[in-house]
Amino acid sequence: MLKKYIIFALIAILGFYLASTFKEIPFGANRLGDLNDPETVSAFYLQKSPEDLHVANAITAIVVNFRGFDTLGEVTVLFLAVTGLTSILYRKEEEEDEEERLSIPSSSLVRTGAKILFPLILVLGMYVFIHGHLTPGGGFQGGAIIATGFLLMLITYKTFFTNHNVMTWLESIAGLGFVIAGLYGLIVYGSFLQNTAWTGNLNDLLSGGLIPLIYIFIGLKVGTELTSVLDILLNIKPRKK
Amino acid sequence: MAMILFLVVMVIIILAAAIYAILQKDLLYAVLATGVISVILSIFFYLLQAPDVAITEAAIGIALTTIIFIITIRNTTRDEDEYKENHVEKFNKKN
Amino acid sequence: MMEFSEIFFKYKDLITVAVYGTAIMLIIIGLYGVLLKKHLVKIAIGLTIMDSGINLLFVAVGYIQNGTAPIFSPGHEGDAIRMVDPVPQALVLTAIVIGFAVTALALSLIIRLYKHHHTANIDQINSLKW
Amino acid sequence: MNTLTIILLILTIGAAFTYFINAVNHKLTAISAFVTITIATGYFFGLAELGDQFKFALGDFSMQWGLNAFSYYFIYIVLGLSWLALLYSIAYMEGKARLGYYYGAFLLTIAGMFGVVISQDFISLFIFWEIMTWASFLLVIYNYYYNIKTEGMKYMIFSAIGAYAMLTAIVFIHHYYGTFLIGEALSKGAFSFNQHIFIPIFLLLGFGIKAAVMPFHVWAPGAYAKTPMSFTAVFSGALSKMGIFGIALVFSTYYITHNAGGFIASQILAWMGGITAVMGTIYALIQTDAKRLLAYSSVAQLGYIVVGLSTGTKLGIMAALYLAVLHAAFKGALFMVAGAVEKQAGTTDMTKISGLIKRMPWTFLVALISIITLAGVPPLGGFVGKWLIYEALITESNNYFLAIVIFFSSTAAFLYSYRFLFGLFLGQEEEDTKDVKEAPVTMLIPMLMLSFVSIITGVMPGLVFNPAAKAMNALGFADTNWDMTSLSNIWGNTTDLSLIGIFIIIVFILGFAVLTLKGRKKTKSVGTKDISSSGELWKEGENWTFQQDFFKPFQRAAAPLYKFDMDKIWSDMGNALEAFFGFFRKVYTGNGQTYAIYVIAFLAILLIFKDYIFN
Amino acid sequence: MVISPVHYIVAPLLAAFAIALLSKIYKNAARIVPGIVLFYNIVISLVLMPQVLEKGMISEVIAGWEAPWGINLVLTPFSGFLTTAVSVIGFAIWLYGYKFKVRLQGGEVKYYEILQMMMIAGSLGVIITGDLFNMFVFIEIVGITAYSLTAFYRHRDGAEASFKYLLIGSLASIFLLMGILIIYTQTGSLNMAQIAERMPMVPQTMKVTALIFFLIALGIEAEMFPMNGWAPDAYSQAPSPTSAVFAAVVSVAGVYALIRVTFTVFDVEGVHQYLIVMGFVTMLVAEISAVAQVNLKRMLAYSSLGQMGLVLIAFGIGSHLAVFGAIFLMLNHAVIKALLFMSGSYFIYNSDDKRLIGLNGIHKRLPFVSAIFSIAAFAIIGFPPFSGFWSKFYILIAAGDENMIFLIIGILMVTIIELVYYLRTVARIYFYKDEVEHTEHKPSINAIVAMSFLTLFIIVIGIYPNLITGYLHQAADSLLDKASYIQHILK
Repeated sequence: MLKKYIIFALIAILGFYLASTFKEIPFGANRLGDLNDPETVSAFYLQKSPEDLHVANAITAIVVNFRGFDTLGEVTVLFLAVTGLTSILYRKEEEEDEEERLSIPSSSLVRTGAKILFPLILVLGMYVFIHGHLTPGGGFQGGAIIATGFLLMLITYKTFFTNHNVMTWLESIAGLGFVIAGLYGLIVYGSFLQNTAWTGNLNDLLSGGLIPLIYIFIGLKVGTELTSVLDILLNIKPRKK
Repeated sequence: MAMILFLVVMVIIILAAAIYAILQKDLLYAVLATGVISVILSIFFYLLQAPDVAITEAAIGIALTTIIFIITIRNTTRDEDEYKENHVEKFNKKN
Repeated sequence: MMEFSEIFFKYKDLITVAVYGTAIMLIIIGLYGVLLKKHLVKIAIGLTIMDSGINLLFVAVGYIQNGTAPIFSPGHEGDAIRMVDPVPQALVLTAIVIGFAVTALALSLIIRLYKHHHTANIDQINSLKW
Repeated sequence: MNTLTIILLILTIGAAFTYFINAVNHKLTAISAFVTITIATGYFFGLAELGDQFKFALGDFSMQWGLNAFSYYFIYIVLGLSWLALLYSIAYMEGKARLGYYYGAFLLTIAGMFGVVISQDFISLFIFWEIMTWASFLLVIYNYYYNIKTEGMKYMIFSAIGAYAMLTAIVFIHHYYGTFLIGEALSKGAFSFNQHIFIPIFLLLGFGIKAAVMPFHVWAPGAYAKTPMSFTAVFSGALSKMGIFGIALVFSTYYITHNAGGFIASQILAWMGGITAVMGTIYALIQTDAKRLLAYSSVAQLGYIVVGLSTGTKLGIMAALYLAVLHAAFKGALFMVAGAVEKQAGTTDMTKISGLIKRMPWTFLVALISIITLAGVPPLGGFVGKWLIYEALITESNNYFLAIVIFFSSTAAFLYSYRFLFGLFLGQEEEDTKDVKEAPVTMLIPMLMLSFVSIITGVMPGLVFNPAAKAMNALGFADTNWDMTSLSNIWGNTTDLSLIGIFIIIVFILGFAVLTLKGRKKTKSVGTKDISSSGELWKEGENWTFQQDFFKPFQRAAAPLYKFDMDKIWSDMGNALEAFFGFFRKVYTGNGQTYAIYVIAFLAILLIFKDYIFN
Repeated sequence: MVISPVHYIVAPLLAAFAIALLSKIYKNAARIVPGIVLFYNIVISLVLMPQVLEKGMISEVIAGWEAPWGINLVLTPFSGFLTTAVSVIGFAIWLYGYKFKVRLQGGEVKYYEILQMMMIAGSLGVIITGDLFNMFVFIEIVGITAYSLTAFYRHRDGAEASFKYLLIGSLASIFLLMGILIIYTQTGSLNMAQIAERMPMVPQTMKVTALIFFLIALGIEAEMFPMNGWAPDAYSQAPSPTSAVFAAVVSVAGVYALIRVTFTVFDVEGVHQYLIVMGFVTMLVAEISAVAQVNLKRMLAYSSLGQMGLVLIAFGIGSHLAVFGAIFLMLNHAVIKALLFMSGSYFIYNSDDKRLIGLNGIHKRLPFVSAIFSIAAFAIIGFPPFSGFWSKFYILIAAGDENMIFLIIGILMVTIIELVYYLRTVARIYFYKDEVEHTEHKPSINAIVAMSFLTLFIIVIGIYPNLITGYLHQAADSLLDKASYIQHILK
């Protein structure tokens, strides 16, 4: 049991140094500096987001435009995770036998509820990522919400299957759309993901140039990917009792 | 004042949930505890003026992470100490 | 949420300890799970808890006292001065999604390991050694 | 285009061509190899003259190849001996497998040796040294594929240790003296023992391992004995001389300036050489396999040479250089003899075969001459070398005790050389060696040429003294007095060899004539079985040859010396290391959690000591 | 459209998203498209490298926001050199693996190709990005693909190796985030150049703590000693082309990230000594463990850990010549180790047995591959006249100029250990009787082309290194010249 105490000691040391480090970083202090000639990136973003981009939600501006490259990478990570999952849990056809996703069938109440809720959830997700540049939320959130909607259906109905074909098409088109929107910026304005067609003014639905479009792509992609993650995992043959 | 109490209660709940999630032998409850962590965490995010993060955490942390954990448990084993008798079986099988 | 910012003055230290402490405690507890728990799912749980701790830390660092969410509501275009730091939040968005991807991958690996070794105890899964 | 580069190109391209031609026709392989070496040798002795230089830049370093008298002297050995050995191996290797591999590696080794000798900067020296090493490694493992674990690995590891010691020294020469050119480093005193003594020490380690000096001689006997004899001739004759070459190079600083550190170093080296000579001799005594016997004996002979070098006096170096050539001659001849016996009689185990004198008279003649040379009996060349060494030890660097040691070992050399001669050629003829034929002529010619060298040097050592003196001048010696046919010492009185030689030759001729002319009718030649002992006639089926336990009494007398077995010490060291490694790699326990703990522990350690590590 | 560094990332992404659709139309699209993309990467390098060498540096901004504000991609001579090498080797590996039958056993070719291509693309991203968080994202891309590929075969212990890798990798990403967070709070920026510019203002304790987190996280990627337990398992269990990518591309990216952060971003004393010590420990432990391996790919994995240790030592020495040698060694190791994995995997593939016994006397069946393997082994030991010799020689000279005699002796002793086990392996190939029964798989033509190309490179560079020393000198200069990096990016 010596090992246990050693590990306790290690963790304690780590915690102590973390605490002593973050003691030096005052909580709630204003590190933005002067907003008018920005020193820090966040000040710059807060200044530019409404003025140049006409995007109300600064985070959307950052996620989609200022640091859009990160988001592209992140969407790729998700996409690759799906690919990896498929390749890890891939099953040859001969192993395939009838899907029994649930041991107990869910009650009719749940099923009807799910039937009603599903479209609503989808609509909510759509709303969230369409208004991503105005209100809190956006692509990831909307995508996740959509995924939860599918999750509901998947766990409620034995017989509900997502159409892999459609998923693949949606996913690929969304991803391609994102990249092509970026390439559009590269070709027209000479910098990847750049767009200066700042249509509309702040807080309009049609504001922020390509940003809503890109965010919709992101939403679609994240939604489909999360859904397919769930789909893959849920369709594993459960362990023999 | 109620605010501060609320905060303290949240802190207590989240830490308790974390410890429970680690120590609980029944993995299903442990996973549900992680769900509780995510709930409190999203409230934290909301309080810290990060609504986007809060929504994301709510959607991904609460719903999706929990469900994939549950799927995993269903495909592996629910009892953390399961390997013990499994070990015994293997031992018996050997000799 | 205004009251939160109001009481902020009185209980600043308490809140600091509460938020930072929670984050660091989450990291530590998760680390404990990763280092000492034998069950693979427990280890994965520990990783997710550590992730949550880091995310909380990010957001907490980005917080500015009595600041508002970095969203320009109609009519208040000029009030960027009162907004919290948006960058950590953007980073956390990315971090959360990546963390989810990694967790999903880890869990699928666990499932396969269980099918392969018929156990989820990390001590018994060491056929590759030395 | 420069002659040296052309010769290197000839050798390398010839090697490649030989390797690939083997796929076409086995006969052509030997021919093309021989043609290659002939062209190279002819080209060299025809066109290359002293002072040729070739400069170029590789990487960020300027390279320089050149030819001075010193390197010229060694090229005599390398090219001459290689030419003879390749001529010899045409017949010797006939019908063996993997001829392309053999000849290709052989030519590459020659190229490596040539490069080592002509390179005038350390980088090309090291590169050629390595090429030479692994090419010869290929030949060491040629015969005994499955012994690579023992002999080949031993050879490679020791060579690597030596080469890397050299490399370290080279790096530090560059650090302290800012040059890679040998001559420049020499002039800046890079090899002097008073400053940065580890540079010459490491260089000596590197060269000494190649020269099989005592504690590092372990690789030599096995490697010599396992290699095809046709290459062993070159291996012990020329390749190990590269070590001598290097030692001479390093010590030349000390020759010019007899400094204190150098004195100690030379004493140590001299004693190592002496011990090498003694131990090599003593081990040679108890060998039952002629090849191993020769291998140990050549270890001993190299010991002499090292002793001669390390005296650091003119006479000593002259003796060393002289012995270098002579050793190449007689040891090459002896290895070729062993090869011939092996090819004809199938084995070289002295307890199995005997009495080959009738079957292989010419081979016996060569063996006899070479043995006499080895034992250092007048009138043949060996005597001159021994004489010079004694003189250098006694008169110039009053090192009497070492002289006694050398004397002891050279007397012991009689024993094993006699055993070699007796074991193989004299004594009672075995049944199964009845139908042994004389070696083919292409094998005899090189042997006879080599034994001719030993004879002529006995009479006219000046033939060797002349280039040796030039070489010593190139090393920076003012004047070395030598004479074509006489040995001179510091008292000035000279012992004329030509008279002795002529006299003894006359005696030989007379005796031979007398025996042959008047002894015709009286003497009748009897078969080796036609003998009697204490009135008992030899009966069919008895074996009166005493090949087993040849030197039993001596062996019993010198038993404590045999207990000290360097070979075992090294192998134990290796095993201990392996065991330690096997234990140590257990840090990689297959448990992922343990790896995570390592990470966190390392993080914690860094955090604790951060002020000490990163300040 | 004018070619710019962002193409390194965009082209693979487009391909990755498109493959899913294309493979519905044309079956072999999944195999061919990555090749086209990787070849396009070579084209990009060939177009950009001259500009880089001429201007000294190319930096491109994303979304039109100038350097400190937006994300920017930087192509210094150093990173440009590495991207070129990575592109070429990546293409060679794709060519090698084009017909690799083993890959058809598990999963689908589509997934394999996408993951492999994205692993290379992610490594390129790590190398060219100028932004810390962006680097984190790319490291995650590499990580995810690596986990998936390690577990790609179902009939091996891939899942186990992959889980270990994932466990350590997640810790790495958490610590990386921690370091980024601390740095962000102190400098209010994520751009490397600006952070480097503001680093002097950062208080010492903060600086050092952040540096330690970076060292742990990136040390895991760069396979430093206490953190590299995952590496041998992952290398040995992954499909063979993937092992080659690990050794040739991923480790290069990891070392690059470590070096870029410690050299350019931070200005902390003592990190050089740290690199030397840890590099030596890494090298020693790795080679010691490699001696007694029974599994070929595992042995190669340990050996490449050792080489990485040597690279870290050389970077730690820090003089111009040492950095030169280090970059040279990175290049050599990438090429040679890729070659060793390529040829070694054919041995394994032929002998139904991943252990070394399967190699006994295999040269009779695979003469060409055996010759390649032996040449590569000699090259990686550092025998002249192969390219491995020069890099080692430069590093030793640099160490000598710093007067570190014991370091030199240590390195050479470790080299002798290396020599022992590589020689044993070559001896097995050529000089042992083969006992194990085997299945006949002749190397396919594309594999032969790829391998002989890399072998040619080794030999040519070994005989005439001047072909690349010029670039290497510029690369070393550009890495050591921190001021011009900052000044060029921040204008």
